[in-house]
Amino acid sequence: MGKVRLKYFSRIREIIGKPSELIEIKSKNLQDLIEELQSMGEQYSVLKGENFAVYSAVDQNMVTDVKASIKGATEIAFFPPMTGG
Amino acid sequence: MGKVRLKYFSRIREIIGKPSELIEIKSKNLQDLIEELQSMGEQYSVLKGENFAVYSAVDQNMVTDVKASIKGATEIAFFPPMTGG
Amino acid sequence: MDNKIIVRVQEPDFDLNLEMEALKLKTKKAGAVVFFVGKVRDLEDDKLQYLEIESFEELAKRQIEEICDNAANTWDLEYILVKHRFGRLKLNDNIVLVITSSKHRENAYEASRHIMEYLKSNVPFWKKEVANNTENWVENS
Amino acid sequence: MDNKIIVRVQEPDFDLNLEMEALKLKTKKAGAVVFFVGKVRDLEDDKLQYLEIESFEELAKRQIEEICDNAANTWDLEYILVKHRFGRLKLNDNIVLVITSSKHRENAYEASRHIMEYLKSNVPFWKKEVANNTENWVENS
Repeated sequence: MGKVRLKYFSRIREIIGKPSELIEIKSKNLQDLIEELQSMGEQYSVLKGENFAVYSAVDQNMVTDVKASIKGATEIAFFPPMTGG
Repeated sequence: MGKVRLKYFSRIREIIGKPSELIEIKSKNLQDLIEELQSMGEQYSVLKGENFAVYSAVDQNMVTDVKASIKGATEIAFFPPMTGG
Repeated sequence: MDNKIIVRVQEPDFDLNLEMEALKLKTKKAGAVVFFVGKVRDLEDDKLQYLEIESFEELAKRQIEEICDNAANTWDLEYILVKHRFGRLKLNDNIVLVITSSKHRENAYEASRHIMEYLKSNVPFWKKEVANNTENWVENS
Repeated sequence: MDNKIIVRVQEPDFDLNLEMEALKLKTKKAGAVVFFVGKVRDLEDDKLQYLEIESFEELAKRQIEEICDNAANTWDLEYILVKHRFGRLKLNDNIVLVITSSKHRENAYEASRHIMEYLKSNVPFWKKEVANNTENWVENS
């Protein structure tokens, strides 16, 4: 895999402490990626979704299957439950 | 009974040919009044409601019981089905 | 009648922005505002020349106030406004405005539908469509 | 996407009168127009200082377009517009505008409710209420 732009929104952005970062990743799906990010710091454990649901969008498409491939993705976003309207 | 202001709206106004008139009436309820008005001309037969429903309001209150007293009324209105909104 | 209820039977048009401003002055608790606007629409086949709306003004106002009171007692609403026009209107002109506002949007939607339902057949207005120089009193739909 | 559908994710406010004018230029067949406006409401106990709305703009626009397409396929509609704001908003400021227009009012009402329902939990916006100098991310209601 190559470099991917990770984006964080709302409470996740606040916990991770930045709105986005460009990093080199090895993982082939979201589940592995969330595991991989743990090594970068304790704050990334928010992505496991233990305190509140975490949603993901790969290249601006919502993804619900954490085992779906992220091969070739250029942007992966993580965010908490949405509260629009 | 004394003088009563009769009001006609929409199709009924067009058929009777005037928007209102002040007349002396003898009838004690709407049913009798509609009967009484027949003597004033053929056009008043529209009030019998044979072609379309005729609604009435006595002193600006809708009245559905044609046998209810109209004693003391100062205004009686007749109109076809309403089409607001 | 409740002072959060405003009812007008009028010839002039209404202004949506001004109505929104007036509503905001009256309530800060409501997050949901539903505006229903009924406007003059074109006929299927003919070309509408104009729509003439006749009203029995005093009774119409009274009947609308009654349905608004009823809605206020049925749903948790912060504001109710109904303005219904009469007179000669042309294509796309506004006919009626119903505003309902509530903390939770369901109440505003339901009250709006209820008021419109009632307006269609229980309030003394009559519409006449004039097209191709023929006149046609609108039947209830 | 259908040219009767307009979606904007934006910081500036919207103008109800201008939106109505734009709609009237697009459709002469619709008699019913439903506007839903969501605005910033005051809190129950606290005094709201401001509401901060964060958005994932590109995805939000895409998600709203999808629900509008879906509504257009489900109900007979002449016009659909959604404008959702982000940024810092104060009490009574407008947040979202949904306009649906149809020949028969039931379609406009139902589509409006459907779009709002979806907006609440499927479109990437997040609201943070700031009051008494404490911050609170709004939970879904």
